[in-house]
Amino acid sequence: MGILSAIILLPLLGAAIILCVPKDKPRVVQGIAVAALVLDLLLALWALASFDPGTLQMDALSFSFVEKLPWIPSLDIHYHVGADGLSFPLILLTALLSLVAGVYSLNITVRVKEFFFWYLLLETGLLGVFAALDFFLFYLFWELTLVPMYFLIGVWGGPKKEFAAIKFFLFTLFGSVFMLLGILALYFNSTPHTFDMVQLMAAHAGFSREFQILVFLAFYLGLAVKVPAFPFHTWLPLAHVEAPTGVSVLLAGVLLKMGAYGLLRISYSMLPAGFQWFLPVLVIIAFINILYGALCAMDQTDMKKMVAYSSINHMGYCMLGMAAVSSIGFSGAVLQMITHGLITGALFLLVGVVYDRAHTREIGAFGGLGSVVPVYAGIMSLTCFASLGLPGLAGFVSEFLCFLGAFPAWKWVTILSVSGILVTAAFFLRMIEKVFLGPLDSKWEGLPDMNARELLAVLPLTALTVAIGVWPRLALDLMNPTVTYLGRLFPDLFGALR
Amino acid sequence: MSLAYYLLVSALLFVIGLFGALTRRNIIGVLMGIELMFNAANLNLAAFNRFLHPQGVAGQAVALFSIAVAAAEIVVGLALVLAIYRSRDTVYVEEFDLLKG
Amino acid sequence: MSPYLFWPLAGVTLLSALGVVTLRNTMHSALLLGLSLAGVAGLYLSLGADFLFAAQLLVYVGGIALLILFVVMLSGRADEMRLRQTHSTWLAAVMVCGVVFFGLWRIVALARGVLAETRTAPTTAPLGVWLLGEMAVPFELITLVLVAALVGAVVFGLSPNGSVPEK
Amino acid sequence: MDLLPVVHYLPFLPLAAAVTVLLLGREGPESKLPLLGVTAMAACLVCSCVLFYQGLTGQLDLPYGASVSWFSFGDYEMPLGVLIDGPAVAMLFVVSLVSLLVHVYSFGYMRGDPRFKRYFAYLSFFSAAMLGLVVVSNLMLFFLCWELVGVSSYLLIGFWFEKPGPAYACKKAFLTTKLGDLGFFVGLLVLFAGSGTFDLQMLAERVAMGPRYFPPETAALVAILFFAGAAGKSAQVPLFIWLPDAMEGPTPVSALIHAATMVAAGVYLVARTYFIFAAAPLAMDLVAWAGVLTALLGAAMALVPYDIKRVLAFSTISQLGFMMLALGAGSLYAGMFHLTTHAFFKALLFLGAGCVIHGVHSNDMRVMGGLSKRMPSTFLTMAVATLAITGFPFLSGWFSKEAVLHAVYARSPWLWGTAWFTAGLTTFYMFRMLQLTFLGASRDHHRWEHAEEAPPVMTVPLWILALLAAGSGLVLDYNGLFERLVHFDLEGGGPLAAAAAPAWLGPAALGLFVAAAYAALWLYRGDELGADTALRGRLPGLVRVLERRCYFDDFFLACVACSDRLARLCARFDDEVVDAVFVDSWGGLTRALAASQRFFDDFFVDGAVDGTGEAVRDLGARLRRVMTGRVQEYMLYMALAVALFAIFLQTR
Amino acid sequence: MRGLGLLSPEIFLSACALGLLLGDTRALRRPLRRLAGVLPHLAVLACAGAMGLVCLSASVPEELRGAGGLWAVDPMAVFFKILVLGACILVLWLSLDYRSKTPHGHPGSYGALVMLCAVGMMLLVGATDLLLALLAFELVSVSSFILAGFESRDPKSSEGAIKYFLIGAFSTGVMLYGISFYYGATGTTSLAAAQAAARTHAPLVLLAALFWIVGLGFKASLVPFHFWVPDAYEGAPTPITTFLSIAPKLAALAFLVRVFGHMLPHGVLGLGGLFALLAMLTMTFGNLVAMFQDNVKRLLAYSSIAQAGYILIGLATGDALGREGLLLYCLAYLLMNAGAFAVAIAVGNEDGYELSAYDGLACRSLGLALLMTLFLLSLAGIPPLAGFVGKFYLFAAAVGGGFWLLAVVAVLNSVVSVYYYMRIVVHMFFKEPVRPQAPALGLYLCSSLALAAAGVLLLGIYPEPFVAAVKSSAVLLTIAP
Repeated sequence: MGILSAIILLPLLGAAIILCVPKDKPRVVQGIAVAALVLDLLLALWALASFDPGTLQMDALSFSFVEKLPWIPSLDIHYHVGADGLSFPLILLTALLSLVAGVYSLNITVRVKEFFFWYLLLETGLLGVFAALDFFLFYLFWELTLVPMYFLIGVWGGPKKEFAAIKFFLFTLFGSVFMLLGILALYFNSTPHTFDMVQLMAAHAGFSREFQILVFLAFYLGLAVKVPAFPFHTWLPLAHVEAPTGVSVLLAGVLLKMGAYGLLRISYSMLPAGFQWFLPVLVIIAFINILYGALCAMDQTDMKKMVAYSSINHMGYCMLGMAAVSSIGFSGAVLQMITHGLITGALFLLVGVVYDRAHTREIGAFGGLGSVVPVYAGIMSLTCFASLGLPGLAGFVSEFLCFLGAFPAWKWVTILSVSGILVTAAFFLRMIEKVFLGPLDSKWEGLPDMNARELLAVLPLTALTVAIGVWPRLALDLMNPTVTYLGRLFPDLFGALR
Repeated sequence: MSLAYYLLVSALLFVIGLFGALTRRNIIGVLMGIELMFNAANLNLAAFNRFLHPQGVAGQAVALFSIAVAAAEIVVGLALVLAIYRSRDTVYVEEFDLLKG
Repeated sequence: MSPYLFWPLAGVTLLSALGVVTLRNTMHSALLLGLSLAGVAGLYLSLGADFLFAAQLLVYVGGIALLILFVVMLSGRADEMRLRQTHSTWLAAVMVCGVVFFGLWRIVALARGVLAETRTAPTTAPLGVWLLGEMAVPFELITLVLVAALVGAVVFGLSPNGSVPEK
Repeated sequence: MDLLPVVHYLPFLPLAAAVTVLLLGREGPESKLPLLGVTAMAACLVCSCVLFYQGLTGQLDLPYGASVSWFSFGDYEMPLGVLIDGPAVAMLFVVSLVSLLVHVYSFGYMRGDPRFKRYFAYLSFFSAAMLGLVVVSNLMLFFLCWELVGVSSYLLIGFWFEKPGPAYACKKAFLTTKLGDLGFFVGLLVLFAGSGTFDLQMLAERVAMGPRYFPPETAALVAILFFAGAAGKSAQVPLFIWLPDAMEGPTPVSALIHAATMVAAGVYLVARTYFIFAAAPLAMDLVAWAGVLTALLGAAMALVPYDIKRVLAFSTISQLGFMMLALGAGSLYAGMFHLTTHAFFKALLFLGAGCVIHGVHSNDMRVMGGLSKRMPSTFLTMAVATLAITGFPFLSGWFSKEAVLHAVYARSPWLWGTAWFTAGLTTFYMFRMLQLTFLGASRDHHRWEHAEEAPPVMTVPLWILALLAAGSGLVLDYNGLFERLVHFDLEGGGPLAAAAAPAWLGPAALGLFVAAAYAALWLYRGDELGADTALRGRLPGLVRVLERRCYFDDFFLACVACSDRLARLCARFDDEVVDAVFVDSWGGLTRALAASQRFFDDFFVDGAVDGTGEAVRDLGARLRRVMTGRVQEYMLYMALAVALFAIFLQTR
Repeated sequence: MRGLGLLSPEIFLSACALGLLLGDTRALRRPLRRLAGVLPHLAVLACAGAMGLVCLSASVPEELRGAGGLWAVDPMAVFFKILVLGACILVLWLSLDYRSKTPHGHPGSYGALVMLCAVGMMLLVGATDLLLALLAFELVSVSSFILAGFESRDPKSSEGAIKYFLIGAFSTGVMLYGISFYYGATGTTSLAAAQAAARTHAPLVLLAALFWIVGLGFKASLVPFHFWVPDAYEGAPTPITTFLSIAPKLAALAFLVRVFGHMLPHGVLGLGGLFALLAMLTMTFGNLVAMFQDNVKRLLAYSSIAQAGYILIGLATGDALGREGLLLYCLAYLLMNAGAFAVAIAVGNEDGYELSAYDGLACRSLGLALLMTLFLLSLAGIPPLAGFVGKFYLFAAAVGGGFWLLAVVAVLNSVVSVYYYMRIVVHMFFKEPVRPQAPALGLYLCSSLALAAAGVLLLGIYPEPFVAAVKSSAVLLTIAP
């Protein structure tokens, strides 16, 4: 078994073991879960050591850690996994976020066994989506993420958890079934019929423009819901708010990336004509996401909801970068996926920290916390600044690259989108002001600062945020060859934009 | 007499049976309507056998089978009616209202 | 196959069938059912299906119609004899039936002018050969159906404690 | 000794100090860790002093550039490097000097504050960012440092965040400058799209290659957008609104950030990208007019407040306007020269004001008066600074202001006229401040008696600065040293274009100075504010306009309210429309199903009943039927299907 | 009597059924009292034996047709016979652990009826003659009417049975009428003549075909012939509900495939569109109504209607891929539906069948709740479970055949279905339990649950052997007239 398979299947193994542990031994369950998560991250880091991002001069996508085994030969379905510069950073991100969110989730006290069972199952699904190179496998993992997420929201969520869970489930399933149709359409229109994503990437020449448009739309429905692109975003605020903290982290940090990843991996690479046809709309949607998401966030009084809407805004940057259809834009988009995962993940953790203590997330309920919980305030402010795109922190580089890539292609939309930065800054600063600054409300005087578990969960993310911001090479070098290759594809379709 | 007349009678019988099955409030009434439908089919079979395929007896054989089937069904049906009548004291279809939705 | 035989039989069959489905008194319906079935038997005869005629009389008229009569008497309540027996959806049913007939008319129209070309012959012997030869398996199968029906009658007929009900 | 390669590491010294100070040791007023920051700054100062000296004396081989690859995207390698030219050397000196002095001064000023250590960490962090801003070689890095100084400004303004004032002011400062930064940001995008590089030297080469390689429209656009950023940072009209509020921060911070260094970053940005501005006359005009308007409005607004720091803040706005004006008028030298001298005397003024506030425990000049006796050191140094800023001959301000006015006159007499008038206003409000604070009689005897001279750790920096404020002009102007270091050859103009100005410019300025100084001293003489009150009573409209800061604040607040309303609208739209489309369509589906079921019942089934007229008799049955399992209705539907099939047959 | 030996499983099973009936007779009851407990096991054994015989007959190589062309023992028939017998075994097994409020006390008759029903279905799936099909159909109907009303003391049971019976008799009448027209067109009841007759006597054959669809649609619970389903399912003893929801439906679908997928392919009568329409109607109606159900048996009943709609896709496309998909989905459906009902029995034994009985099941018995979730998710078509593989195959057939509308409606339906499947999950996982004790699980229940779960998972994760089996099973015998 290759290392990639090991990374994917290890959490599954952990889940299976957890299922065998008696219900009344939560400590053991937690131990197994954390061990699985840590091991998984270590495996991913080990893989990083031998990961070959490829060279800039390549003429085809080069995948590392490829494994291809026959699975359902009757349908030409293979167990085919591999990682390239697009997917490998996301795999790393998933492993990391899973670990920190898992560590954070150690504070879950009810039904611990179930929690970690679903949690590890979810991680397998997330990892699998990014690693899969066969559509059947891809779809399998894609859907596999839904069910655990449904339970994680529904059982351990907030007051409206049931509604949030089913809304999430139905919404995303609604999108993904169309994706299934798209997959099947691709299968039947490729010669020879294949579900192999790598082969399909090379097969686009055989698809007519109309066909590509149609299939693109089918895929777009599935991917846009996940991204989430306006107007398919309405599941997100509810799901994020109701989900328990650790799950919100994965939801925002990784789940949303599935959509963006799919847009690049599938829509762009396999259906360039469809992508080109849709491009003007995509730009508008990106713009709406950016500005509308930010404005909606500005009106929120619930910190978590605000962060949730800010995710919509940030994924808008990501889509804007994609709409550039250039190496720079793609770099920005992919980096934005990573940085958004780190930053928003940290933000959700931090909101969870305060919620665990104060049992409220209303911005108006706080004030002057800066003097009682200085460490928390510091980290929170840092993360907020990262989220609003402060240079020197990770968010800036990706945002900047997105804009930089998009500007030559879409001047006006990009300029208008820049205003989103200001709105983002406005609501984050307002939140900091209302929560941490000003006179201290006496009822919060005894509020304890962050404890070790929380610090352990948050600090890695913060450190990476700073590290990538200062030295973007850390992330960019992994993805650059792939992204550059992608950005140079289809010069006849997108040459005019670049 | 052409085949058409027999078919016409059969069709009318079928439709009348159908009407009965659809409108009778009494289970037994419904059953009787269904019996009429069976008879319409049997009449068809006999007529086809006579007019179109006189060389064999397959049509009549099928009709015979259908009579047997009808008998079997009516036995089960009436037994059920009696059982229900015992427990519910009614044979009116609309009063079977425990199950709905 | 004279019209003099056909028309009265058809008339009796259809009119009594109409009576079956429209009369208020279930008892009358059941009696008319017997008449209607007998009319059908007559029509069989007019088609030269002698064995079928006999079977119809024996099984249907003699068996089924009688059985129904019994059950009507067993389950009937005196005060129900004059209750409206027709369901309130009858107009809808009429419309549906009309449409069905409209569809069947197409078939009837096709058969216009098709006349029998051969004379009738006794059918009992060929039927026997057919049933026990070619159709032996279905013939045996019908016994299973009847067995099942019998089991059903027993299961439903027995009172819950396994004894024959007193009523 | 070639110190140029050392410049790479210069910003990292205070950065390391900042991180160390922030993360190590225990927080408390007695912490010794901040000394680390002072040491780091001292090291920086030594280095930059040497560089400045070498630069002035022409021993340096400028410009000096060196870089390593920072990161790459696509095919572009983003360099991480330094570019040292004349303005950079000057700026380096100013920043490290003022920064060190403020560090030292803060030891006295912030003594006893519970977050003593954190304050110094922020301060060192600011110094690091500011040094970085000065030396970096590419515009993206420049933007990075630009934002970082913004953040440190945010942190330091909001240092006493328990009070609502600073909490609000820091946010306002950040957002207002961010608004300008958007322009800068878009400017960077336009620039990269047009030239494909962020590197200043490569850009300069590209621009020098002529309009075919860098079209003037792009240049104009980039310049205007950059100026928007500069306007935010350097508090130009209309984005100056944050600077007066920024005075909520500790006074040394105001001296360092909001007087001497950060606010000059905008000017520095224009100076650094001057070749782009030079290629776009339109942008130059814009800079000039915005500068002069800022100078005028700033000076006018400085006339009315009683808060000593507010006066200084408006004065800063006004002086920054002068610098911009000089740049817009085409004289890089004059702008940078004024920047340098202004840094000295304005920092001095703020630090002096800090001493006063420290002594009197109030910002309000109405409770001061006659402090010269209680705080002689402070008074003397402040007086020097006042004379310097108002253009007293042979003090530093005189040289730089003369340079500016000469340059402006060469550009347009109208500009010169406004600037000249503004200089008069400057003299007036500065002497008003001096009079109200130090001269005359005490208006609050209790405070006066308790006012103490600040400790040496605070006054020594004052004296150093006073020395510089007094003498730097003379030294730097000597033999055109500074002009040789910092110059930019405009096409058609030249470094010595100002020489063409008529001889009466100097005396005109001097005359105005005397008149304005006399007016101020006379108007505010005595121990009461009678004349002042009377004057305010005479011109209520003007005073109100000035006190409301010409309504710029109100305008922006209205904008904020507008965007809030928009946000509310969006959020409600999201809740009630977008979300509802999905949720309701789900509900609608189920409703439609129920309706179709009902349609059959009502129209098809019940309709039949109603047609018979037997509805009444069957009422009971009907009611029950509604509740039944409806076996015959089931059959009816089946029969309906049969009927449909029959029709289907007819169509064949 | 050529090929009578091919009927050996049916004959064996009938003989066993008749023997089992003796166990209930009053005369034998007393001496055989001790054997009363053994009777259900005997029934299981008989079914297993029959299955063995079926497997043997599968190896008969060349001429696979019965006497005079009445029935065919081709791979598809064998496949469905095995499914049917598997369902019977599972159901008989489940009955052992099923505890009724109104026990019936006729174990022999019960087993015999299930077996007779199985005989009917086995004959139906192989029938190539309408008469045989009608009789087999009738045998299935009569025995399932009785089984549905088997708890005759429970008014619900007999009420469900009478409704089932009335509609069943009605549809038999319609179907018989259709057969009479077919006879008119061909002079025979053998399907071998169908294609030729369809060309010469198109209206007659078409009418006949439509009327058969009514009858078979009733058995397969296609909309609009499905109305009996919820009532009969709710009233019947739960193992019988399981049985009814699987076996007769699959048998009827198999016969539909034989007739309309093989003997009378869509090209002849042009009914492909009709089947697509029926499929869409069936799945849409089943799913939408299922959303409002509060009784698990009813909910699963409507779900089984919807599932029939999915299965019908395979028939609507009319090609080999569709047929394979249909077979595969039938297999998956057997496993997952049986599993879901098994859990329903486990819970229902003590707490009844209302949704509220499932409150907090995850806390009471996590394993049971997870298993139920597994089956429900499989029914909803979530990977990597059996239902997904089946749906994948069917949707692929729809897309490959160009049935775009059908495909879109189908996928939307699978989204809708998630809503009500998840309602059960909501009760199991998100609600507080009424009482802490876990539902008691008998040995047979456990084993059938394990079997179903293993099957669902295996088919979902490694479907290759199943796909291969289905590919080789989707072969029908062509019978020359």
